[in-house]
Amino acid sequence: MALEELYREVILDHYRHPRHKGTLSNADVHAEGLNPSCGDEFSLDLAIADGVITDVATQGQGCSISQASGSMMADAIKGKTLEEVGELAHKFRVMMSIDEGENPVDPARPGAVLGDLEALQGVRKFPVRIKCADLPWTTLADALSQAES
Amino acid sequence: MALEELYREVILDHYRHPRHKGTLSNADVHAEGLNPSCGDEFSLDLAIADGVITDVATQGQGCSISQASGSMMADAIKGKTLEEVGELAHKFRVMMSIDEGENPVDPARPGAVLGDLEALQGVRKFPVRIKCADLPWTTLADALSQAES
Amino acid sequence: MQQVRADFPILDRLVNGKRLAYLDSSATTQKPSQVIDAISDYYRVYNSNVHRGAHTLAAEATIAYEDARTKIAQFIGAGSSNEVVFTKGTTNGMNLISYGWGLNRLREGDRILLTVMEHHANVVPWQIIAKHTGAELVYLELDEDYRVDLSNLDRFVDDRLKIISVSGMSNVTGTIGPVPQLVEAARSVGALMIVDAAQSVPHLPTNVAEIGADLLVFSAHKMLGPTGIGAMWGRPEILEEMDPAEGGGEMITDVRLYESRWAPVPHKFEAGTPPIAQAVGFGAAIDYLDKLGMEAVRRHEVAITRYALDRLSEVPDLRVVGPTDLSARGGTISFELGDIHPHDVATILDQEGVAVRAGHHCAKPLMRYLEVPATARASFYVYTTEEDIDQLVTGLYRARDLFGLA
Amino acid sequence: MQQVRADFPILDRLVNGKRLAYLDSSATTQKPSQVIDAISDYYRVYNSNVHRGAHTLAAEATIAYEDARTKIAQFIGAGSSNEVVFTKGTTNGMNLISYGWGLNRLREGDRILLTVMEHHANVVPWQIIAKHTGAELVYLELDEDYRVDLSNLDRFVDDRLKIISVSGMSNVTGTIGPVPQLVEAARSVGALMIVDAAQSVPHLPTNVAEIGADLLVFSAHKMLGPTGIGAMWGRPEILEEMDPAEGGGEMITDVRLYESRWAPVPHKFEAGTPPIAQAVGFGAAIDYLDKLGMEAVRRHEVAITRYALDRLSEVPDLRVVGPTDLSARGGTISFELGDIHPHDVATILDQEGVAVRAGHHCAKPLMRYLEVPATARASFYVYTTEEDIDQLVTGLYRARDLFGLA
Ligand SMILES: Cc1ncc(COP(=O)(O)O)c(C=O)c1O
Ligand SMILES: Cc1ncc(COP(=O)(O)O)c(C=O)c1O
Repeated sequence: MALEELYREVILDHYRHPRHKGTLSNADVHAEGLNPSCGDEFSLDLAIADGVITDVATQGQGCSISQASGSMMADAIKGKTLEEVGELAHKFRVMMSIDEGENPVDPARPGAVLGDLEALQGVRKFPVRIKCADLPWTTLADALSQAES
Repeated sequence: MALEELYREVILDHYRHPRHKGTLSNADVHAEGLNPSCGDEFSLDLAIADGVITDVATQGQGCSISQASGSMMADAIKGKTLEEVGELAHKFRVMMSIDEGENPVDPARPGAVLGDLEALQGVRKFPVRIKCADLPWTTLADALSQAES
Repeated sequence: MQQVRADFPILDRLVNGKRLAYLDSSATTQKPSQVIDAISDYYRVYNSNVHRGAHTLAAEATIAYEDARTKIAQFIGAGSSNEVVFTKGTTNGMNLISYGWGLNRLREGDRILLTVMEHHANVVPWQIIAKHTGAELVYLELDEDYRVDLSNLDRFVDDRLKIISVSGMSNVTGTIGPVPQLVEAARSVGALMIVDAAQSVPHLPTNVAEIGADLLVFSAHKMLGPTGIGAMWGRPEILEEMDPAEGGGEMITDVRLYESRWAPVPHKFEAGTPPIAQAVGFGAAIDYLDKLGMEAVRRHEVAITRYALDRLSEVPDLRVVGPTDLSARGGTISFELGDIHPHDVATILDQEGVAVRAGHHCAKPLMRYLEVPATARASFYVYTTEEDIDQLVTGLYRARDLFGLA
Repeated sequence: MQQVRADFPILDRLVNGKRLAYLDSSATTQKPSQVIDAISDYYRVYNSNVHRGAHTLAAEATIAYEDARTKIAQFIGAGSSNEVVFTKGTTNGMNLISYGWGLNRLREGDRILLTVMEHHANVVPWQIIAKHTGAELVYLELDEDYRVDLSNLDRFVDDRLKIISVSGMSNVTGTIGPVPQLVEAARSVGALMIVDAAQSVPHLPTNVAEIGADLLVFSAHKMLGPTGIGAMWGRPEILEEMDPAEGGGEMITDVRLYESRWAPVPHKFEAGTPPIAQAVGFGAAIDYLDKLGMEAVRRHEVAITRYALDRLSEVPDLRVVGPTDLSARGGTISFELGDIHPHDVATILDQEGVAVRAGHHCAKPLMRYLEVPATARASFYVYTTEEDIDQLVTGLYRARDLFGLA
């Protein structure tokens, strides 16, 4: 049933125990995202050295989907190069979108491509909630474009 | 047919040859009426002495009904006492209204009660035009209330 | 009221394969066939622009439009239909007032008194006008039972106070606003008294003559009527004095190149082609509510709210954000369920056919004041049944299960 | 276009026992079943408030509402649906602009250029803003063929000129406004260029990218759509810069007690519950016009206008108040008939089933300029046929008879 697919245990776990929660005193960039239609908030601090995300901290408030997506994202990008993060973000976007190319996730090897993030696939059946899952990623995009400039 | 009753010859005659047209240099009261929904205008000068309307002048612009009504009214009130004019206005109002008391006009003696004004009875079949016939009379009421004060 | 459901075609609909339990009436109500058909009939039979009536259709449309105005006037106990102005809705009405009264009259240091429970429609227009004029906003807070706390009221009642504007009923907590007390306060210093009646006129018997306020605004779509229209009622002297916010056709007696003269009230506030079909639909909604009787509507809502509060109190970890006293509230129940975010609650309920709203409900200052990021909200109307409430409660248990609440 | 008549239920109606010849489309157009049914379906199947979509109905309503925006954007060649703001109608749109752009930007001595043929909707809002700001209005006049006379334009094009606002097509004379020339003039001094497109978008193929204006406003009810809704198109930079005129829900990202942040364009201009059912109906009207094709609509209107001008020229004592050149005008024909007042003409025609309008057509400055107290006006649309025109001409002869014109 769709609801069980949406609210997978790993999602609830990230929702209740968000990883990398807080702020960074040595942040190189800071970005904030807001979903005006539902009020969900997400903020992101990144420490970047030599093109690598060396540290991440997030804060937020909102539904299980937006907050779990943020927590999983933080996990996934920490220690990655900016290029790897770009690829990750692309794969995530393709996974979540209904019509944009083939889903990169391999059903035979769950977690192999996008780790915990793959649990968010269930959101695709709930089009109005996709923007929840997207919020941390649009905030990340904002942070990265700041880092570039 | 209703249209023939509306556009009686006497109405067209008053429309084309309005009586008492102009202004009075010795006017005691002056009033102006406007029908905002159609733009018809009517202005009225009265000279009043000892409770009698000694002279009348009107100007206006608008449809045959409003202008003929004004011309006929001017004819009818000139030389009358204010009391007589009040009665006349009352009878006119009753004649034109669809549900307010019995029509004072006597069909057996056309013109006997309200003179030429009786020709305006045809307007009753055209409810949206009643306000055209009324315009000079609401202007008159305005003028008379000025005269009183 | 069980039998009214048959009049609402949408209630036969399935949502996600389930019976629809529509519990979002504070956002907008559903419409009976009588209203839907009145609108279609208008377009099929006598659609025309109004007030320029040179032909039969125009006369018919004008009569229907003005009849709707008369129905609304009678429905709220106004002295004359000239006291009723058609607007686009409550928000538009509040802006007509803030611009039409405030822009030319408010001065630096003047005060506008609101409450923290106001809808954005009764906050943002005043912020805009305050910025233009230098006036300032002041707020009343709430007590522990979510009612407006009047213990500080005196502090604000002085000659700086120019406007009081308060909700007749909160769209979040269901709290009925302290209108009589604020009317008295406004009177005592000659301030303008405004009621945001978006939630009160639809749900409570309303008589403007008894209320004693100066202006009252509400929306048709929250009382069985169509979207796109609302009404502003005003005391005749106030409407007379107030400036029109918008300029255009129909609101003038004369336009010259460099200046114009306004039409008499209410037309001076109705610039342009009005929402004609919507007025006709609004009139049909009034007819429908008149037939039910607003006393009966209120009784039904009190009964259904009592039932809902009872049933919700059974659900573990559920906290109602609003008054418990039925006489102090209407049929709008905001709540939180454990640590499940309201959006998740709403999504789960939606899968069960239950339509509730989740979020800030256009009342962010209230959310901050209550220190909740959002609430879920179930709101009722004439067609709401105990079956709807039962379905809600079943859905809430499902949410608990999914989120592993013990 | 003969076959389109079957889509318009009202055209089957008898008026005063006669076939209805509806020649009042400039005031408001009739609606095809496709539009009427789209509105009913909305209320019967998926009525809900929008943009707070926690449940299925809300999601469906939001999609339909935003789809309508997209259709309108494509219909007028806008780059993105974000360039389209829903309004209450043309008048409301013009007021959103006059307040939202003018109130905070215009200064004493700044100039707003209009033409004497403007509708009150494009005159009165500027008078109001001029009064608030000290700006002044200046006007272009007409030439002998009722076109806007541009010979004096240069006199107004200087750095005092801040706004030009002109009708795309006059609702009285049918004159097509000199938009390209005025766009150029506005560009040359950085003035804001606005088109009152109430009569042009419904009747002429419109591509905002080609026009090059900054803002364009129009009404759904004049293009087969419902009353109570219109649209404002704006160039993205302009909409970005412009202040919202109205405050309330849905137009904010955050509201605090003393200040708020606006939502992104177009939402910052859409305070409160929007006209949702009306947007759906507007979208259906756009679909209908798209299927006909606006080129075909224009061709039909040119043909019917040619036929009408020919037939009217046969009627003794009839004087057309408008351009004779078909390429300079649309299908709106104002006329005078001897010394018969336009209201009398309209009443007589109405008895013959012919609906025309008589009066000042919300263009009093034009009436004064042309020195006519009023005109009768026949105006056409996609459903207008030669039979309608013939019925008009028969009625005009009847008027001549009744008034004893030889
Ligand atoms: C040229 C023109 N501008 C503006 C308007 C005003 O439109 P609305 O009444 O729909 O606001 C109209 C129609 O009445 C018009 O013809
Ligand atoms: C208390 C209150 N005020 C104002 C409004 C605004 O009404 P509308 O959106 O119809 O303008 C609402 C509803 O959204 C409301 O509940």
